[in-house]
Amino acid sequence: MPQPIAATNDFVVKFANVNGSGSASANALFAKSILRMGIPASSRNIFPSNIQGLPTWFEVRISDKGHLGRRGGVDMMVAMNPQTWDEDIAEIEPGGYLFYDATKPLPPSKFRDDITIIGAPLTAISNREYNDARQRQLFKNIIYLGALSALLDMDAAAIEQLIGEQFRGKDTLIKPNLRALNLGRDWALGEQECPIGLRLERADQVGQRISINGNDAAALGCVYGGATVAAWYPITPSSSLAEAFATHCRRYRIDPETKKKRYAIVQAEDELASIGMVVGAAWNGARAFTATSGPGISLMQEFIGLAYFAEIPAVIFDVQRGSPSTGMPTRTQQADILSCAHASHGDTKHVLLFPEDPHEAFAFAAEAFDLADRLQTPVFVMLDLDIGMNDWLVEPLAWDEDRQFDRGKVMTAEELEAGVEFGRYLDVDGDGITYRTLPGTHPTRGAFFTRGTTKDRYARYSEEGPDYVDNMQRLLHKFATAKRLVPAPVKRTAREATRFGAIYFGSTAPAMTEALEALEERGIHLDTIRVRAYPFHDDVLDFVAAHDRIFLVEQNRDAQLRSLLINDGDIDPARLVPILHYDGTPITARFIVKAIGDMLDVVTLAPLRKALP
Amino acid sequence: MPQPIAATNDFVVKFANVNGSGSASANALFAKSILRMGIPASSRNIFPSNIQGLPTWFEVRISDKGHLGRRGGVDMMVAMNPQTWDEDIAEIEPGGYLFYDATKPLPPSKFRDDITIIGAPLTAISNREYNDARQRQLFKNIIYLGALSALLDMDAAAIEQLIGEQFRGKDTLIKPNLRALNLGRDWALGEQECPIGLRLERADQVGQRISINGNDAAALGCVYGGATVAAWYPITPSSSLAEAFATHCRRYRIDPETKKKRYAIVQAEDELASIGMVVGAAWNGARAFTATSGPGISLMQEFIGLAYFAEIPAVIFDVQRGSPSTGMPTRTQQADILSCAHASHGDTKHVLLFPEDPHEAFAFAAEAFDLADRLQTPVFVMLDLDIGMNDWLVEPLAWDEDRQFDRGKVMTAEELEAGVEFGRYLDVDGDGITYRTLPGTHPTRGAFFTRGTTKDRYARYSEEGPDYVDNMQRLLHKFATAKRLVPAPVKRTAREATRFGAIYFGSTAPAMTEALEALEERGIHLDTIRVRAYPFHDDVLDFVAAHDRIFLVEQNRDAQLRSLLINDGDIDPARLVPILHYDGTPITARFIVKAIGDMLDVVTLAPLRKALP
Amino acid sequence: MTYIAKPRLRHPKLPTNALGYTHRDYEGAVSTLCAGCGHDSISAAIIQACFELSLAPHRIAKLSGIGCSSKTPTYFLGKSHGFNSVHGRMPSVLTGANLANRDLIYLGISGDGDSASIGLGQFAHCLRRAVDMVYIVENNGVYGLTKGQFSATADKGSKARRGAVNTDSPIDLVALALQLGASFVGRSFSGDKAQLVPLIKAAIEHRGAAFIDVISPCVAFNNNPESTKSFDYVRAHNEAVNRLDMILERDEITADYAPGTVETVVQHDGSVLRLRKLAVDYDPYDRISALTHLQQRHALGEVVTGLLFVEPDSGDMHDLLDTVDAPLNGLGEAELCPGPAALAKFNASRR
Amino acid sequence: MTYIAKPRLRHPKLPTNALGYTHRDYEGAVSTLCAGCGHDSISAAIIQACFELSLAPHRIAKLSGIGCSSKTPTYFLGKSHGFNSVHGRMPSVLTGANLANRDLIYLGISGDGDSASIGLGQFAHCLRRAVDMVYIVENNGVYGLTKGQFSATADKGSKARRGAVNTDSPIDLVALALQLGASFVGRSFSGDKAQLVPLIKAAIEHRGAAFIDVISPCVAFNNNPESTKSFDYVRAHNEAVNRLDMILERDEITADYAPGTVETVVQHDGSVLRLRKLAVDYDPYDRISALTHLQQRHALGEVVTGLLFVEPDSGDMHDLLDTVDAPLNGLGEAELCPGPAALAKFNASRR
Ligand SMILES: Cc1ncc(C[n+]2csc(CCOP(=O)(O)OP(=O)(O)O)c2C)c(N)n1
Ligand SMILES: Cc1ncc(C[n+]2csc(CCOP(=O)(O)OP(=O)(O)O)c2C)c(N)n1
Ligand code: SF4
Ligand code: SF4
Ligand SMILES: [Mg+2]
Ligand SMILES: [Mg+2]
Repeated sequence: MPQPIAATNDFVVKFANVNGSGSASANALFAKSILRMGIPASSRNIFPSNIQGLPTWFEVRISDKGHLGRRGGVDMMVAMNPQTWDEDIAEIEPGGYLFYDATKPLPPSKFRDDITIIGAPLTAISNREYNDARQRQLFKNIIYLGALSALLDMDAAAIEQLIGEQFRGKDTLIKPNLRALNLGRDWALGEQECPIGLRLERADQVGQRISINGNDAAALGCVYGGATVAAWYPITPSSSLAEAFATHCRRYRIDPETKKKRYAIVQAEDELASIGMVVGAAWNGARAFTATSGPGISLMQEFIGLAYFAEIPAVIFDVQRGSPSTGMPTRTQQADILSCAHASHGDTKHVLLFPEDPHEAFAFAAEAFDLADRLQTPVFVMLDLDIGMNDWLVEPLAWDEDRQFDRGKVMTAEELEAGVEFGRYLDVDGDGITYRTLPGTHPTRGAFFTRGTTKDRYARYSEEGPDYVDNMQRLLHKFATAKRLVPAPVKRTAREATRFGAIYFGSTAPAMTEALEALEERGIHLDTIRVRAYPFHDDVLDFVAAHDRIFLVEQNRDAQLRSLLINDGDIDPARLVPILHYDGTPITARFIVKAIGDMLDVVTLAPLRKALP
Repeated sequence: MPQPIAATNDFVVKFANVNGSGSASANALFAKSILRMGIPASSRNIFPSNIQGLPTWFEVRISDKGHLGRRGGVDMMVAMNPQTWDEDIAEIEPGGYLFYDATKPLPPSKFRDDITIIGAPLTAISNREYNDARQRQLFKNIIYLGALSALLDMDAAAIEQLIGEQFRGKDTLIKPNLRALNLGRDWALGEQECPIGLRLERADQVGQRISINGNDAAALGCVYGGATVAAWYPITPSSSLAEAFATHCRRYRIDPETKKKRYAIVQAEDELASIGMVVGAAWNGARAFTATSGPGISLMQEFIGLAYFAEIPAVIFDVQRGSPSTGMPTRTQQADILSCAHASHGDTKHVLLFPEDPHEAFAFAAEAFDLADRLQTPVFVMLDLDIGMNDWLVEPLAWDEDRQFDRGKVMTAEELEAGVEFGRYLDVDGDGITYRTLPGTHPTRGAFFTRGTTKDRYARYSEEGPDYVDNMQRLLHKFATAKRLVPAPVKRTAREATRFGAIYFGSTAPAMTEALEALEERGIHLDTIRVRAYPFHDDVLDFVAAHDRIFLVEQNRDAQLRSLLINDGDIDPARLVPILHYDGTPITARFIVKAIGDMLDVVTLAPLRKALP
Repeated sequence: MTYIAKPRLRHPKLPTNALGYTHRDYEGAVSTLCAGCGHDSISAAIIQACFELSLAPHRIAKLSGIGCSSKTPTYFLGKSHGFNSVHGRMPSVLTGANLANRDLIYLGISGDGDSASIGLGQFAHCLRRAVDMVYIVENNGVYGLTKGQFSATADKGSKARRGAVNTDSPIDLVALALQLGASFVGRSFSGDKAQLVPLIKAAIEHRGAAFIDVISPCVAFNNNPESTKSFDYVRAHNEAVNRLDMILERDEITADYAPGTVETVVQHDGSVLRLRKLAVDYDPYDRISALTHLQQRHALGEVVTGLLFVEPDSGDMHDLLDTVDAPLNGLGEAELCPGPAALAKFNASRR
Repeated sequence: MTYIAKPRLRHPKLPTNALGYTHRDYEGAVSTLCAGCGHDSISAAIIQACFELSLAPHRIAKLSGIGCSSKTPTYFLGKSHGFNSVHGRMPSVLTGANLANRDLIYLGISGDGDSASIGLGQFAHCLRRAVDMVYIVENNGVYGLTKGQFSATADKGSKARRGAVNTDSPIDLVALALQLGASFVGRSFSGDKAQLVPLIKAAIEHRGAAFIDVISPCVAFNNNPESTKSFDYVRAHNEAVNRLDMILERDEITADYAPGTVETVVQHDGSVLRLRKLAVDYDPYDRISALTHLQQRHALGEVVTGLLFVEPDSGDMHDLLDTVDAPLNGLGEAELCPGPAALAKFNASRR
C-alpha cells in the first residue's frame, strides 16, 4: 500500500450523500468552519434533478495556496450513500482515505487496499442515542461531522460557534447538535488515532474575504443597481437569484414610513411573459430584469429581438446549465453564448457580460443596468451553475459612496418644453445611441410609437429600404460604441516572454489561475487575457495579434466564444486553439494543464524557447 | 430630351397601384401573356403589410437573354397610384416611358422632360362605359392592360385566350373583360402611335418552362415527399405554403373510395404548438412539417433544441422576410441563417437547405423529408419572400418514376422479434445515426422513453458526464455524416483561369448569373460555387482553398453564411469578402456588378492577370 | 382608408372638455384599415370616451399586439405613447409597464387571434393578476392582417376563402374573463357607439382588470351574414342586458328613472355608474349567475352585450403587491441603493 | 423512493387479465419521487386501470411535459413508448402524435404548473380540438420539481417557504375544461383509488378529449392543512357528485341499485358507465349546470369530485378532420405520392 497522503490545509474532501437526508447543513458546517479557521476553502454541490432520495455530493477543496477551483481527484471520501459506493470508492486518490458508516459490515471486496479505511458505527451510535427516526437521520450527519473534526484536527470551537450562530433563535436546538457533534468526536478520539495524514491547521489566509454564491451576490447587485421590477419564472439554476432578490428587497427596500415595497416582483406564467414584463417595465422607465436558464433563453428569443430592434433596455441573467434542451439541469456549462449573442431571428448582436465569480456577479449585475439604460438594448449577465449555486470565497463586495445610476439618454419634460428636437431614432451625438422619452413626460411633445417594424428616425412606420438600412447601420454603430463601455478584459503577462497566449472567461478563472502556475512549473509560459464582455474590447484583438498561438478555454462543445471572436475580429481560426471542457462538471486545473501541456509538448518547446530573447 | 429607349423583348415595366384595387389580376395577365408569346419574363410583387388602400407595385422583367432576376431601374412605369406618384416618376430611366391616368389633369411640374409621357383617360373611359362603382374600378385595370397591349405591340390573341382560361366556368365574365380590353386597345391605337420604342415580339424562348411561385412548388414537394401531417400558424410570407399544401392535398390526397383525407392539416394556436405537433407526429412516424417565417423561428427555438437532442425528424420551411423582430414583413431577406443553424440554447447544429428557385423548392421540399428521416433531426428549407411569393419562370418540376421514400433507420417488429439488439442511441453503423422504433411496434421489445434530458445509449436517464459527452460527440459525428447526404453545391468555372471566386446561395442565383456575364464583359472572371446546404460539402471548402479571394454574396447585414463557413471550415476571414444586400428588395445584377467590380478595380487587375498562365 | 388627411389647424369654436382639450387632441394618424372595418369605429369610441372623461392624453399609454386591431393605437390618441409589441404578448408588456408606473391609464388593444389564439395564456394570466387596465379585444373571428384564416373565436364549421373549414370549438373570451377573475367584464359591438362609449368610460374609471369584448366585423374576410361576427348577425341577435350611463362625480345627476329599473354603482374614484336594466333578472354583481346567463343565451344564438359583471371595490395588482404609492420608475438612488455602509454589514454577515 | 428494486421474475400464480398480462406488465421503473408523493398513487391507479381494461401495453403512448408529475410516465407502463417533452407543451406533442396514428391510446400526464401556468394555452387549445386522449393533471398547487413556488392553481394568499405570498386568483382547470368543450371531465383525488381507477378507465374508453384533474398533494412543499391541495383538506371537503362503475361490454352486469339512484351511460365502444348518484340534483350531461354547480360548491370551499360531465357520442379530431381510417404513419408511396404523370399534368397547368 502506498504512503497514506500527508497534507496540511491542502486537500480535497468529498461527501457522498442521499438527496433530502439532511446532510447539506452538516456538510456546509464542515466547509464554513474551515474558513473560520482562516483556511481558504471552496465547496461544490453536485445534486440530481430530483427532490429526495437520489445521490448528491458535496466536494470541499481546501487550499492554503488559495486555489479554489475544482482540482479533480479526492483525498478523503465520506461515503454515506450505498447507491454510489463503488464509484465513490473508485474516485479516491491512491493513498487517500475512506470514511464510512461501518454499522453494518461490508465484504472486503467492497474496499480498496491502497487507501486508509475508517469505519465509524454512525447508525449504531445514532440509534443508541435517539429514538425518533427523523432525529436519528439528522444527527447522524452531525455525528460524522464530529468524527471528521477530530480526524482532521479541526478547531472544535469554530464548529460549536457556527452551530450557535446557525440556531440563534431556536436555541433549544443548539444543545442536541453540540451533543451529537461530541458523540462523533469522542468516538474518533477514542477509537482512531487522530489526526490522520490530512490535517487542518489554523491559519490567517482568509482575510476579509466572504463566502457567497453568485445568485445571491447578483441579486444584491440588482438591489444596488436600482432594479425595481423583477419578472421571472422558476428554473434551476436561476430560481435562487430571483428568490434572493426578494429576500434582499424585504431587507433593503421597504419604505420606512409606510412599510410598503419599493419594488415589484412577479412570478410570471412562463418565460415569454417574464421577458415581456421586463420589456414593458423598461420601456416605461423602470430598471427591470429577469433571471433564467437555457430553456428560458430559447423562449425569450422573440422578445429579445423586439428589444434589440425597438431599443429597449432589459437585463437578463442567464444562469447556464447543461444543455441543449432540458439537458443536464443540475450541471454547469458555458453553452448559451451563441444563443444569447445572436438571440432572435434576423441580424442581431447583443451585449454579454462574463463575471468570473460572485464578486463580479455583484458588480456586473449593478453595471448591467447602467449599460442597458445607456445602450438602450438587452444586456445579458452570463452566469453558470457553478458560480450561481456554489459558495465561493471572494473579495468583499464593494460600492462607491457617491456612485450614481447612469439612466442614459432620456429626454426630460424641460428639454421638450425648451423645444429640443426629439427624434426617437435620430443619432444626434454620433454614437449610434438616440434619445428616448418616457410615457407621460410632456402633455404635447415627445410622444412616439414603439414598434418592432421598420421605422424612420422619427419612429414613423416605414417600409422604405433606405430607412431600414439607415437604422440597421446605426445599430451596428451603437454596438461599436458598446465596446468602449463594457467591462474591459483583464490581462496578465507571463514571467517570461512568450508567443503563446490563453483566453478564458467566467467560472473558468480559478482553475485557469491554478493551471498557469502548474504550467509555469513545467516551463510553459502563457500570457493571458480574461474576457469580461461581448462585444470584444480592442485589447482582446490586440492580444490575439500579439501572439502566435492562443488557447481559448471554454466550457462548451462548439467553442462558441471562439466563433464570435473569429468573426468579429476577422481572426484566422488557425491561431485560436480551442480547449473545451463540457461534461457538466466545473473545469479543473488538471484538465487545463493536461490539454495545453500535451499540445505544447507536441509543438516541442525547444525551438520556441530559442526564439525568445 | 434623350433618345427614347428602344428595346425589344428586353426591358422592365413596373405597375404602381393601390392595394385592394383589383389591379393584381390585370397585372398578372400582362405578365402571363408575355410568357404565352414565348418571351422569358419574371414578375415581382412589392406589397405593404396591409389589406387595402396602401401602395403596391408589380414589376415585370422581360429578358430575351433569360435574365429573370431583378435588374433595377424601370423602362416603363404604369403609374396608377397618386400616393406614390413622385417616387414612381423618379424611378424611370432617362428616355423611359410613363403611362398614367390622364382623366384629371396634372400640372407640368408633376412630370419629367427626359421621358415619354402617355396619358390615357382611363377613369373617363371606364366611367363612361360602366355605372357600378366596383365595375368602374375593376375594368379600369383591364382597360390599361388593353392600352399597353397596343403600345407594346402585344399579341392580343394571347391575352384574350388567357382571359378565357381565367374565367372558365364564369363565362359571363369573359365578354365584359374582353370588351374592357378592347376599349383600351382602341384608345391606344386611335390616340397614340403604336408601338412605342419598347415592344414585344413573339419568340420561342420559354420552352417547357413553367411559371410558379416557391411556396406553391414547395407545398407540392411536400405532397410528393409523402408529408401527411402539416401544422402551421399563419404568417406572411409563409401562409401561402401551408394553404397551397391544403389545395394540392384536396387534389391528390383524397382516398378514391371513402373520399376521406390521406393527410391532416392543423392550423395551430401559435408557432410553439405547430412545431410541437410536428415533433409529436414525426416521433410517431408520420412525415410532418411546418411553414413559418422569422418570428415563428424565434418561438420554435425550444422545441427545435428538443428535436436536435432527442433526435426527432422535423421539416421546417422558413420563408424569410425582412427582420429582425416584426421588421419588414412584406420584404425579402436571407437573415435567419444563424438563428436556424444554431437554433436553441446550448451546443446545436442544424441542417439547412438553400433552394435557388421554385424548381429547387419543390425538389428540396421532397428531399427534406428523406433527410430528416435519415438523419433523425430537424431540417430547415430556407426559402425567402422573393422565391416564395413571386411567380418565377423555371424548368418543369420533375419526379423519378421509381423513386422511393427513405424512411431512415426504423427498427421493425420483425427485427425486434428476431432479437436484433436495440439501443435508441447506440451507434451500430458508425455513422452517428442510431435506430429508432415507432410506438406500438412490438408487444414486449423496443419501447423506450424519449426525453430532452441526458441519457445513455439505451435511452435511460443519466446525469453522468461520460454519457453526456459520448452522446454529444456522436451528434457531431452525425452532422459530419450529413455533409455527404445533403444536396452538393453547384460549381461553375470561369472562361479564363482566375484567382477570384464567388459563393452565393438561394434567391441570389438569377441576379448572380446575370452579374457574372456583365463582369466577364468587363474582363473580370470569377469561378463560382452555389451553396445548396449546410453543413458545407467538402467541395465548398476545396473551392475556398483553390482561390485567393472569394466574394460571398448574401442578403443580410451580418454576413451570416460567411460566419458559418469561417468557423466550420477554419477559414481565414480575410479571404472571404462579404457582398451584402439587405434593404428588403431582391438583390440585383447591377448591385453585384458594382460591388464586386469596384473592389476588383481597387485591387488593380493587371498584376493578377500576369500571375495567370 | 381615406386619402384626405384631416386639416390640423384648430378651429376656434371646436368644443373643449374640462381640461380644455378638443376632440381632435385625442385623434391619431389616418387609419390604413379597410374602409368599413369595425376596428375604426372602436378607435372612434375610444377617442370619444377619453374626450368625454377629460383625460390628459399623455397620461394614457396604449399597448397592443400584432394584427389589424393591434395597429389601431396608431389611429387614436396621437399624443399618447404607444407600444405595438409582438403577437399575442401585449398583456405581459402592459403588466410590466403598469408595474413601472402605476399612475398612467393603460389601454390594451388586441384582436381575437392575438388574444384567443396565440395569446390565450397571457390573456388569462394578466386578468388573474388584477392588472389595472382596460383590455379591449376587437373581435372579428378571423385573422384580418394575414388574410382571413380562422381565429380561436371563429364559429365552428365556418368556411375560409381557400375552402378550409373550422373544426375547433370557439372560445368565448367573456366567459373566460368571468372565470379568471376579471373585476369588470363587458361586451359590445363596434356598430353600437351609444353602448360602447359609456362602457369604455366605465372601464377606464374602474380600478383593476377591466375586459371588454367588442364584436368588430371584418368587412374583408368575415362579414358574411352566417358569421356570428358579421354586422347583420350581431344586429339581429344583440341582447343587451343593460344600458349604462357614466356619471362623473362632478356631474350632477339629472336623469331620473322608474324605480326598480336602475342599478347604481359607485366606483372607487367616486364616479357613479347607472345601469338601466334591460334583462330584469340580470344581476351584474354575481359572477356565477352572470356566467350562467351568458352561456344559456349563447346556446340560443344570442349575443349578450352590456356591462356583464362588475366588482366596484376590487383592488389592483399594486394593492396586492403592496408597492409604494409613488411610481417605481420615479424612485432614485436615495430610495433604491442601500449604499456602502449596509454593504459592509452584509459582507460581515458572510464571513 | 424505495431503494429495493422490485424482483423482476414472474410469479406463476400472478393473476392475469383477458390478454394474459399480469399487473406487473403495466408497471414501470422504480419511482424517484418523494416518499408519500401523491403522484405515485396516480401512477398506481393508471397501472391498475390499464390492467383491468386488458390493454396491450405497447398500444399505449404516454406523453408528458416537465415536472415531478411529468416524470411519472417513467414509473408506469414500462412497455409503452413515452415522451417527456418540454415544459407546458405536452398537448401539442400529443396532438401531433395522435394525428400520425389514430389507433393508439394516448395518455397525457401533466402538472398544474405544466398545464395551468406555462401550458394554459396549449391545454385549452387541445381540448378545443377534441383530441382523443386522456389528459391527467396531477394537481398539487405548487411547482414541486423546482422546490415549492406557486403554480396557477395555488390558493390566493398562500405562503411559499421563502416568504412570498401568492396574490393571483387560482385557475380551476375543470371549469376551464368544461367551457372549452372537453367531452369528458372529471376530478378526483390521489388518495381515493376507488374513485380514481374507474374514472381513468372510463376516460380511456371515452372517444374524444377526456380531462381528469387529480388533486395530488406535494408532501415536500404544499401539504400543510390550510392548503386546499393537502391530504387533510381534500379528505375533509371532498364532495363526490357520483360514484362510477365501469362495465365493459364483456362483463355481465351484476350489481343492482335502488331505482332512480343510477345513471347508465353507453359509450361509443359499447362499454357502459354506471353512475351512482350522490348529489341527486346533479346532471352530468349538462355542461352549463355542471359548471354552475361546480362553482357554487367551490365558493363554499368544497372540492367537487367524480365524473362531472360526459358527452358519450362526441367525435374526435380525426372525425372532424375527416382523415382516412388507416393511421397516417402507415401510408406509403402508393397512397401518398401522385407520381410523374400527375406532375406532367401539373406542369402543363402552369404554362
Ligand atoms: C409570432 C407571430 N406569428 C404570426 C404572425 C402573423 N400575424 C400577424 S397578425 C396575425 C393575426 C391577427 O389576428 P387578430 O389578432 O384577430 O387581428 P385582426 O387582424 O383580425 O384584427 C398573425 C397570425 C406574427 N406577426 N407573429
Ligand atoms: C421552459 C422551462 N421553464 C422552466 C422550467 C423549470 N421547471 C421544471 S418543472 C417546473 C414546474 C413543475 O410544476 P408542475 O407542473 O406543477 O409539476 P410538479 O413538479 O408540481 O408535479 C418548472 C418551472 C423548465 N423545465 N422549462
Ligand atoms: S382585413 Fe378586416 S380587420 Fe383588417 S382592416 Fe380590413 S376589414 Fe379590418
Ligand atoms: S417535490 Fe412534491 S411533487 Fe415532487 S416528488 Fe416530492 S412530493 Fe412529489
Ligand atoms: Mg381578428
Ligand atoms: Mg405541481
